[in-house]
Amino acid sequence: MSVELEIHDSQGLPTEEMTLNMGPQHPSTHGVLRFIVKADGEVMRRAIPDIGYLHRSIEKIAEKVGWHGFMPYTDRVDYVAAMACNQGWAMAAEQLAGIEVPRRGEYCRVIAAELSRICSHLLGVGAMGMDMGAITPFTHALRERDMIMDLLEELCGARLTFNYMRIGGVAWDLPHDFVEKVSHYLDHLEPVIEEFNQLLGYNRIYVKRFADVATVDADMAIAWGLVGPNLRGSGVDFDVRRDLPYSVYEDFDFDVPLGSGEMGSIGDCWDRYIVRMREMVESIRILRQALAGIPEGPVIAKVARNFKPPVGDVHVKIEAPRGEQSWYVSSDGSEYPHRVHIRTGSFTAMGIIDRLSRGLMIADLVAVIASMDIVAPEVDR
Amino acid sequence: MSLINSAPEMVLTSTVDQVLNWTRKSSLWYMLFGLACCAIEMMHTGGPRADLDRFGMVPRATPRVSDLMIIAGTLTLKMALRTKVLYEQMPDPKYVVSMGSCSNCGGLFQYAYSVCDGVDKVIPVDVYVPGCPPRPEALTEGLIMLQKKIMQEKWITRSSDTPRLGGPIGERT
Amino acid sequence: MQAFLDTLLGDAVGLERQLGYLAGMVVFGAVVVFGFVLPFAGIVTWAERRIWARIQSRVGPNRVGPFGFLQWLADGVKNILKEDIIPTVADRPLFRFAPYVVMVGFIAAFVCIPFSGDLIIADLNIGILYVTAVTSVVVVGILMAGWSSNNRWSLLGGIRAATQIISYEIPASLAIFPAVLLSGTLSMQGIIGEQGAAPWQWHMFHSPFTLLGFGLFFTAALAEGNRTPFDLPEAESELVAGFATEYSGMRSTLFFMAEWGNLYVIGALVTTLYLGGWQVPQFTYNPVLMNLAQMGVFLGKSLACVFFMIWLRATLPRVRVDQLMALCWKYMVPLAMLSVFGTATLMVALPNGSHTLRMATFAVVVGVVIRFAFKVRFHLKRSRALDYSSLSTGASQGLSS
Amino acid sequence: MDSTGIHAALRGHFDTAVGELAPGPFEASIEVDASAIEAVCTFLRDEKGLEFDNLSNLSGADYPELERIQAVYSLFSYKQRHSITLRVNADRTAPVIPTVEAVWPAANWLEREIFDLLGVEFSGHCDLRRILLPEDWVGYPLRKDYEEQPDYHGISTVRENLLTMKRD
Repeated sequence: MSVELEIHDSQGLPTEEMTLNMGPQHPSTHGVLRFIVKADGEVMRRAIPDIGYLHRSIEKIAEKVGWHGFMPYTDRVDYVAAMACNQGWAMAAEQLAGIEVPRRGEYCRVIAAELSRICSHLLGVGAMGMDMGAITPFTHALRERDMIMDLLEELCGARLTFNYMRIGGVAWDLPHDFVEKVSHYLDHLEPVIEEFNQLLGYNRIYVKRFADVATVDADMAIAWGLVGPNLRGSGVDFDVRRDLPYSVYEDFDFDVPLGSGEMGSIGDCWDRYIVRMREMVESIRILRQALAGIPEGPVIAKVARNFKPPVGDVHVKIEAPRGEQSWYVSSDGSEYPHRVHIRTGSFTAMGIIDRLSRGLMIADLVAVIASMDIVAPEVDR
Repeated sequence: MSLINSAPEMVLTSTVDQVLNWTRKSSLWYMLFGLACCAIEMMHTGGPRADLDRFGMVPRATPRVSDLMIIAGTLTLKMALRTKVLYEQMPDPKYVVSMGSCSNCGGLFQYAYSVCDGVDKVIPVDVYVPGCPPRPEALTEGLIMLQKKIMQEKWITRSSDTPRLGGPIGERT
Repeated sequence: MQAFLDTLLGDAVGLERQLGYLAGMVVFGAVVVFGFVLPFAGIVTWAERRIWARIQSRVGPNRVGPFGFLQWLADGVKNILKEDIIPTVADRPLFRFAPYVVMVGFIAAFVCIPFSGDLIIADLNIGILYVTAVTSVVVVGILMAGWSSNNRWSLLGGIRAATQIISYEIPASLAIFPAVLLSGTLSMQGIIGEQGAAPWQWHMFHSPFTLLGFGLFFTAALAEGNRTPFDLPEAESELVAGFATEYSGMRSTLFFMAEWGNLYVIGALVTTLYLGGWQVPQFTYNPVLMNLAQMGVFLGKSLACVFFMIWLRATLPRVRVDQLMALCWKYMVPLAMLSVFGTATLMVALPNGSHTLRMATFAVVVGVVIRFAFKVRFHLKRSRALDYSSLSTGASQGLSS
Repeated sequence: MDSTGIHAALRGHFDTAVGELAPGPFEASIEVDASAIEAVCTFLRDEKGLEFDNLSNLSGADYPELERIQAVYSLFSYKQRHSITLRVNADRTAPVIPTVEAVWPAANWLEREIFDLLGVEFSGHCDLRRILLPEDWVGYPLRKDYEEQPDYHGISTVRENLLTMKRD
């Protein structure tokens, strides 16, 4: 942690290093993240992340509230895409107890999770624009998100923290007309995504800001444990939904968009942006298939109210919007989990920022944070 | 400032008070203080559908020019100390809206070891907005309530309450 | 102005006449500053918020006064009455003084900004030079603010502002030259007088070189006014609020006013130099009517520029600091040189100008604008075709209406 | 490669430092001696056919009745698309496990998290500080016998029962 105090510029003149404190309340730190930036003028020497300003001890609470009772807390693990966390917890408990979820329940989960993914990516790319100084894409993203939230609200009664899934299935079946409404919305969304790309993604200034910035190559991304869109932005062809299929994702036909270095080099910020945009399109494809193929039947399996899974532990991986969430759940056979650990996408993405930030400009740090789509509660839990 | 709460109550002075309150109420600039889940709903409240800008409320990045701090989300102990500093950096008159159960009382997380249950343990609060997270409509209503509260304030005329600058508004009954 | 005062003063001579001039200018100056400049800066913030809101599919301020028009008044009064915090670690004299320096730099520019054929506080014969000179004072104020706040974000903002404004002075000044060359004078009224009322008589369409000069001047002026995409000194997402981070109450209001008021200065300069200023066809010989018409035209053109800047701000992301410098030194300065020398060469080759060239340039610009308008119309139509409220027919219908 | 193959390869190379293969509901796990974990991980990463290039999760759990703290390494290979779980037990009173930071840089933060919440010291770690909790926090919250401090910098962490609180 020792950083030399006196540094020399190219002419050998001594310059003083400037320590900037960015956050925890800074407009672009997406919640409460803090960076201690060691800068030489506009150029950063390091940006040391300091996290934990939103550490809400969710993992400890899990040990107190029981298996069913933990579900609302999973919403708060990643409030931008709560459905994925719901699903992770439900799947972990189901695998421990060996519960088979009814197929309609799985379809409901997929529909909810994919809507949630679109919702999350919209906020992510909107925030990318806002951090670059373009505010309009952000409000347009909020407009679209509001509509998805309406749909999800009809589904489960909450706009943000859904608490929709249960161990063994989902809480409620799809409401009346839901399928039509979602397909109507998807029709609306497809051109909007295109518009987003025109307004933001292929905007020349935006490309200049994002291309060739903070390039992460494939090996580095894997070694540092980047996941999800960040990993795919580096060109690693891996998607948990396709490669380690869970739920009913095997039934669907979808592509995994990869970063191709279209505007700069593979794995730069722009690649991470465009992967998210294209993932939304793929989510729309999955949603259309799921809506068309949803079977009849019950949505939830019979699970004891006094749920006590056998002793053991599981690792469950799901593809959350911010990348693979790895749930480690250990049961000691009682009605309370023994240990829950959630390794989230943002956590590892945050870990790499110190490494990436060296030699970038201060304005680029904002771009890196935005392009990694870091959400504070997922880092801190 | 000896002017504050010193003048007798007459038509002129109360009108001045009314005008001052009106300007404060119509231009509540809130600080971007999103902490957790409620931050997203706060953004949505500032977004296209609820649009706080209608009431003249715009987000500000620095506490120095903001009048209102919307505590949106869970306040952890680590953050609580910072919150106090930020609150002290705001110039008077300043108001605090506690948004969501977590900042009202700890909410879902009151039994967590690292969460400060209730932002009023750290700074005074004017309006509490319940909900987990509150919908944009709820936040808007809370802010309208704050506006009503501001309209009742007395600045120049003598007031039986404690002087405005003497104590935070949250402590008045 | 002088001619206008002459009619008022009648046959006074000597000292009385000079005093009359002075009084007239002071009165008019005060009217301009308090009746136009300061409210205008406020009203632009209201307009910007309304326009932004529309672009962002929101509503914008609409609770105070008609269409929320009094928003700027509420903001202003509230800010002036707010507590004025000076950080204990700040350099107090500099910290207090900085906003006034910025304000002086911005208000002093109005001395030379015309409103109509007769209404100008003082038509200096070095007009445009004077404006460029006094607007640079703003840099000093910003640097003072950034330095004295004793906050690293402020310092970064201040230094960014200084580098940016000083660098962009060069392409901006160079891009003024074509208009000055064509007019043969530095006086603002003189420059406008050389242009005509019809669009193709404007300096902007004189030749492709002046068109280039217009574009460069506008861009450089944006950068000098710290406007998006060059709003790095107060980049909200990077530097919190840049050089104004530590300012509260009235002092921050002064910064705000200078920034938004500067929009008008930019618009007025662009209008004067390239967009034909207050030129209207001679439709009447009544000087009052004529002046009013000229004022309307000038304000209209300037406000169109202001609208364009607001539009840009709502649309574009901002550039990075090294890209900003590269844009200035690698592209804009050489292009500005080209514009100056091109115009000069053309003036030597065709002393009376070429009507064909003018019309061709005009046609090209009109063509580009029409094409752009079609594109915008296409997007507008498509965005309207999808009805926002018909989407969720269920529980949330009350919300989306 | 399936878990038995991985286990066989490890056994062949490390002998008794590697425990038996325990089948699990999701993936099989292998118990590894704390002292050997870094060598095992390096072997798993570098050996042809294994190539575990990713540490996908590092969790820890407290077992007070067994007097131990267990670190659970979940490894994944993007090249081979297989996974394995390693378990390392440490003494509960003074848990020390060698760091695997040199093997996968991702371990840096994951180990800091375990240190912060469970108090496991990862020997050789370059920057072993608290990560989620403040530097001056007392105790390791995810241990089963953790007791909260009554206040933190003057902010009380004791909460009244809101239901029985009287209005005044």
